[in-house]
Amino acid sequence: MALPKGLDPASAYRTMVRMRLVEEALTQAWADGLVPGEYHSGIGEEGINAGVLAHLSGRDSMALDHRNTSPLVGRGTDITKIMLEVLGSEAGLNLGKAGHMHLMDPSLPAASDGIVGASGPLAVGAAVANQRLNPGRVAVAFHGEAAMNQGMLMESYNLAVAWGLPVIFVCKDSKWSITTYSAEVTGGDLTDRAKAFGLRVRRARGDRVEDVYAAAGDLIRKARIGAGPGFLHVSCHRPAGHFEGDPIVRLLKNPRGQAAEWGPPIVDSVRAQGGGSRSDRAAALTDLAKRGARAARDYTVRSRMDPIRRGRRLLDPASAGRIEAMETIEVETAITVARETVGQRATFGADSGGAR
Amino acid sequence: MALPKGLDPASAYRTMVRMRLVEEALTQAWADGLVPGEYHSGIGEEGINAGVLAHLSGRDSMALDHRNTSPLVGRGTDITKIMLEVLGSEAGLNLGKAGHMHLMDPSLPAASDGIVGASGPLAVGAAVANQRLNPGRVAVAFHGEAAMNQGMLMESYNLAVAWGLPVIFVCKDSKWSITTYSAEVTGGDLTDRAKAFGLRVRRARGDRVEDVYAAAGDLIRKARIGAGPGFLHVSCHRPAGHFEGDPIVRLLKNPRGQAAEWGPPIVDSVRAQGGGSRSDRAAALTDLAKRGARAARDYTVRSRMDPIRRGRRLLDPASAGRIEAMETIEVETAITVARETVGQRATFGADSGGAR
Amino acid sequence: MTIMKYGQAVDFAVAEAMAEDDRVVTWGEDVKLIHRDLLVRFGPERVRDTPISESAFLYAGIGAAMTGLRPVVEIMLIDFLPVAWSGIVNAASKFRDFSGGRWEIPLVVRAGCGGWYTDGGQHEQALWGQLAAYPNINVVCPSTPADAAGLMLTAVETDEVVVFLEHQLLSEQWIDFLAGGSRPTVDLDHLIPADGAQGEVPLPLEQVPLGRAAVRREGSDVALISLGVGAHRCMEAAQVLGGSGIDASVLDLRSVSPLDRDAVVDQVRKTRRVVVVDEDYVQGGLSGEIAAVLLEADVAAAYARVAVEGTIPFAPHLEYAALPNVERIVAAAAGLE
Amino acid sequence: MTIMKYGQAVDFAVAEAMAEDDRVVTWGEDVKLIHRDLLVRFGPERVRDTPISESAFLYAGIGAAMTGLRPVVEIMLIDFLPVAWSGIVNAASKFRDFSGGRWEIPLVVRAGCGGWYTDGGQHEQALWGQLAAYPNINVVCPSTPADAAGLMLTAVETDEVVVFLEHQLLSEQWIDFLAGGSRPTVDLDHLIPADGAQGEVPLPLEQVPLGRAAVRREGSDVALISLGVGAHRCMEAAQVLGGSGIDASVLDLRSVSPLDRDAVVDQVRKTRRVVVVDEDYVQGGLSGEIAAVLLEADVAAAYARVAVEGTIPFAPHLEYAALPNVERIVAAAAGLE
Ligand SMILES: Cc1ncc(C[n+]2csc(CCOP(=O)(O)OP(=O)(O)O)c2C)c(N)n1
Ligand SMILES: Cc1ncc(C[n+]2csc(CCOP(=O)(O)OP(=O)(O)O)c2C)c(N)n1
Ligand SMILES: [Mg+2]
Ligand SMILES: [Mg+2]
Repeated sequence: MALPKGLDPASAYRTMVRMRLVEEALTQAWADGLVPGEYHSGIGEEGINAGVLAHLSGRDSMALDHRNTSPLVGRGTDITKIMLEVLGSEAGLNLGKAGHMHLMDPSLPAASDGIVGASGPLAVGAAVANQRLNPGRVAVAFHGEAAMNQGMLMESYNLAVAWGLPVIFVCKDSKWSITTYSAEVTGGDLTDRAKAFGLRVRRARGDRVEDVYAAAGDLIRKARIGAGPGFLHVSCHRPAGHFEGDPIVRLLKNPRGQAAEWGPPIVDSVRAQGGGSRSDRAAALTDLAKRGARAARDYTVRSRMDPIRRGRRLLDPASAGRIEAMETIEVETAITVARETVGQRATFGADSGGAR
Repeated sequence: MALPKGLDPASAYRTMVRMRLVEEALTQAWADGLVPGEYHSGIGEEGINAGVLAHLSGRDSMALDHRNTSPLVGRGTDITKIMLEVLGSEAGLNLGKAGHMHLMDPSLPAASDGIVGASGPLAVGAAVANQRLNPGRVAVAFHGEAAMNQGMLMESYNLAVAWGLPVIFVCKDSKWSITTYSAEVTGGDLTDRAKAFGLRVRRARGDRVEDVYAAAGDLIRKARIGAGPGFLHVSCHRPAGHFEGDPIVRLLKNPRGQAAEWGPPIVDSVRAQGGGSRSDRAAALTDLAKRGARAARDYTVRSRMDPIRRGRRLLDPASAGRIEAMETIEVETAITVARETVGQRATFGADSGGAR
Repeated sequence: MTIMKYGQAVDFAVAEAMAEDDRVVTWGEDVKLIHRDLLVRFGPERVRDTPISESAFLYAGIGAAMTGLRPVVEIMLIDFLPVAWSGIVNAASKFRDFSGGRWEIPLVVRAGCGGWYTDGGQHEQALWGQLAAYPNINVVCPSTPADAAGLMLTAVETDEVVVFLEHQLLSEQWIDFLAGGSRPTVDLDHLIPADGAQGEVPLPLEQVPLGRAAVRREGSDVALISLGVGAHRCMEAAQVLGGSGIDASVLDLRSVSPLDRDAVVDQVRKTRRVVVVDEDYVQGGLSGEIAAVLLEADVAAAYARVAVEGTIPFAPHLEYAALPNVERIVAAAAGLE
Repeated sequence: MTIMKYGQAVDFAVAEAMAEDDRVVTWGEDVKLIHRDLLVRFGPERVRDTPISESAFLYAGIGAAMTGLRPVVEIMLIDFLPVAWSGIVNAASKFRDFSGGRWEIPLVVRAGCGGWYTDGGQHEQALWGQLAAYPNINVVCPSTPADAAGLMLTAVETDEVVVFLEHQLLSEQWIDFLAGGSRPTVDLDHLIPADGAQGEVPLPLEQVPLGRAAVRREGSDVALISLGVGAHRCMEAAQVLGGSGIDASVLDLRSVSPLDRDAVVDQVRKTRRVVVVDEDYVQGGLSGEIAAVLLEADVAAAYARVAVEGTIPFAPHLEYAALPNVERIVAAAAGLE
């Protein structure tokens, strides 16, 4: 595929690299016990985020889900402040009130909501405001494929069409919803579903930033001129699982260790008196095995489907290297500051830093 | 169209007549001040209800919306008890606790929910129970076209498909949602929407009970044998408006009277200083006028599209007359008892009977 | 001063706010027809009908409020808000805090509430007690046209989230719509508090501050504390109690959140007897909170509450008995030592 | 007797109930993996994963319960229940009454709740105070494995609706899942009450009745009333208070609704001082209700409450300060005259 008009591959690549490096810095901090609670990284979604973000400017709105770090990084939110927030510091982007699931940047504007599906109607609201106050501005909602079973998101598709709003819904299809294989709990095809609401629909491959860029551009341009909302379906892969410490990833990485933990109670339960028939139990085991096999297939395609590896090919190696070096320095600096600010901590609670 | 196999036109006609007569008795009681609160009649939906109900038997489940009287009448719930309940008597079907929006008949079983869209997931739940405990039984959800914008209903379509449930969603498309013309707030086509969830879809004309019967039969048979859920879209007309006392119906029936009430404040507001531009105001007036014209068109097709008038043609006039006479006697008796039980009342509140 | 009906007063305040500020818009189910006077003055871009999608259009109100508009989102009846409860609990209540205080949400959620006109247990709830639990959610329910207009004006002009509850028994629009008040065969006058349904409204409109209660009657023996229709029921009960030599004060809270703690404490400090009259459920809401306010202020008082103890039944006489009626209030007040 | 972890005890009770009664089924997001031990014993028809459609699958639980099943519907975290709140408020709470008492709804709604492990303001709420408002909704939150198993057994076996809240800090499953407790670099032991996370469970299981509180410590100077993790914080606070010569009793409510009014009154009648320790929001919930119970019973008492006063912040030290921690409890108790 020829590069789509308007795409600056160096800039897209820089955005993706920056996202990846920030995510890696944060997942490492998580592993080191410096990030409290959950952390849902956007690793694997950089192609989607960068491809869409390349079309946004000024005060276009973003409504984000639980994987919100990368889109903010891509739009230019101060990465040190993001890191401080995610590490639980009062010096963070949101004074330590938000944490990684709720990063808010009113200056973009961008809002994150940890309630699955909420990004849709929030973006719709932003689009109503833009339509009235700032024609030409768009609102973009990012959400996963599993979020499409959440009623309020479907409602928001309908509302966007009924009101002809400048909003674009970006569905990042990771095929998984935490530990559930989405196709098992989803009826029909998701793009058909979006189409049936009257949305303009495009598809793209998330490992190809240029593909996302082209498809998103089409939808965003139309939305800007008042031609109504769009829906972009993009495949993606999430090698790190749902969140850091994902039990399925643990299983894949350390089958023996995890089996030692999960195995005995499973064996006891399969054998327990009372309960399902032999075939019920067999069906259950098949279910689990199938899930494991699917995870093994889907979670391990990182390198082949990595949007960054693929994106690198769009420019010459020397420029790519320069970009990587520069971004590495910036991100390293930021995470160093953040780590120093919160200090060492092995425990959370009252005395665990962050005030600094 | 030849009569579909299995349809007993006399029985279908009897069901429709009974529904209509009960609804007429209740709307008259409402006008007489004997029915407290709102009353949403099912007048105009008899073809849908009878066509679907003809396939139900035993303990098939029904989940109903705010137009629940007719389906209960059609399934054989004691009509005196229904009337007593709707008139607010402790001798009613639900001891006076429910009222017309929440009629409950556990013996069918049938549950009504006044929350728009709730009938869908309730039926899905009943279907899960039937699937496990009583294979072969189905659950039917009745809902309006406007309910299809309620998230939980859309969620329930998906759930029904994902779990392959014996449930049928019957969409009674009246084109209206209270005073709102549904197409104005709805994106896409509703059958496309249902299809996109993976539902098996059929369409029928609600003024032709035989058409509904055929389409519903197909879906219900498949659901019974475990071949998954269905969606039936049926057009219908509601000559009485959304509920008794519907302001649009009042406007249509008595344009002068209503204009005298609504006119002056509207004129004042159109002229008021501050607010929209001249074209905003003109657009608003056009909006209202369009709505009025649409209502005039849709609300006055009663006789032409009346399922009962049409249904009568399916049998010979003598049998039809006999059915009408018998049902009239039964319904008259029931409403007389109900009226006598609650007594006269011009006011609601503490002393307004019902205890009798 | 001019005489207005209760619902008219609310719309009048919305119209004033809309005329004043282009960013004020309103949407909800059937608003174009129900608020046709707003529609024809402000046009269909600012007065919008929605699909029956409470979750989406409430959340959209939040999004719009965060992007420069000042939406008045109408949820028809408060009973339908639970469909969209997450918008209140998880978004409207939280986003200002999540943003570290940087993001205001100037949103009004407007809804009918309350009973007495016999619409059944899913259309007559109050739910204000639970709504008041969520941080940054103001909850008000006016009992007169003047308060209705004044509180709505405040609600639209504040940068915070306000749930504005119109009592359905007081609102001529809702009574016509839901109780079929249009029927000549039905007369609800004995149920509808005349002073609440119609009354004087100051012109130009005056804001009524959030969290400020109004003393409707001074009395020394017992304090009756309520809001909405309950405030009128208390006035009537006070009259009756007066007949038996019990001098009751009546405090109309107007806001459930913020709660006017000082006013509560002041009244009860005087009377040392209090009856909380609440159209919401007895547990989990306002009436308990009043008890806590008193104990926290260390005011010893004989306390009783008259509230809703279960599903509101449909049959008129059962409904009447279940709601905080005058007879129940009088009995509760008279029963306090 | 056997030693169990808290989450394990809940699943054990569910398994017992499922083995006993074919009509008990469970569904929710990711339950197949999270409750894999149930899956492999009872099969994929009785242990189902759902789409992220809380409204539909909760309402479906109601429909199923009305059609012969006894579902345990898991809403993952209680913070997500607001998405489906209408199912509770308008259906589960109402249908038995609407049916004139003819229709029972044997439904358990199971959800994690509560904080301390730093997951932010949308994943750590309690919300039990507001849930308790709705008629016919029982709400429980156990503080030990024995209560967890006993209350779950009761919940599944009763014909009523029970919201069963598992405190996320006590549940090894949720701590692993949500706090990343799997990390060797993180140690939450100082936050997790050991007696709550693990303990003895009687075998065969014994039902714990709904609405029955447990006195965890007898004391004569002040009553500390709480539930869930709060009960443990109170035990610790009682220890500290003991050091300064204040003898505290600790009452673990276990149920928010029905509330064990007698137990509350008994304790406070003795101590005449009470601190309500509540992980829910300060207004609109449990703590106010306790005040009302006392006033209704005419028990004069010095009262204070330690609850959540706003959005729970994310940063660990801010979160800790916002939750009802031992320091706050001790200060409140010591501050009572
Ligand atoms: C209403 C609600 N239900 C459940 C959750 C828990 N939850 C968080 S993320 C998630 C899965 C989302 O899947 P998807 O939308 O595909 O996004 P992905 O994680 O794959 O990026 C779930 C169930 C939630 N946060 N909100
Ligand atoms: C959640 C919710 N929102 C709004 C309402 C008010 N309401 C009752 S019926 C109705 C319109 C329903 O339209 P439709 O589904 O087409 O059914 P119809 O009345 O035309 O039969 C509305 C908005 C409600 N009962 N529940
Ligand atoms: Mg996904
Ligand atoms: Mg309709």
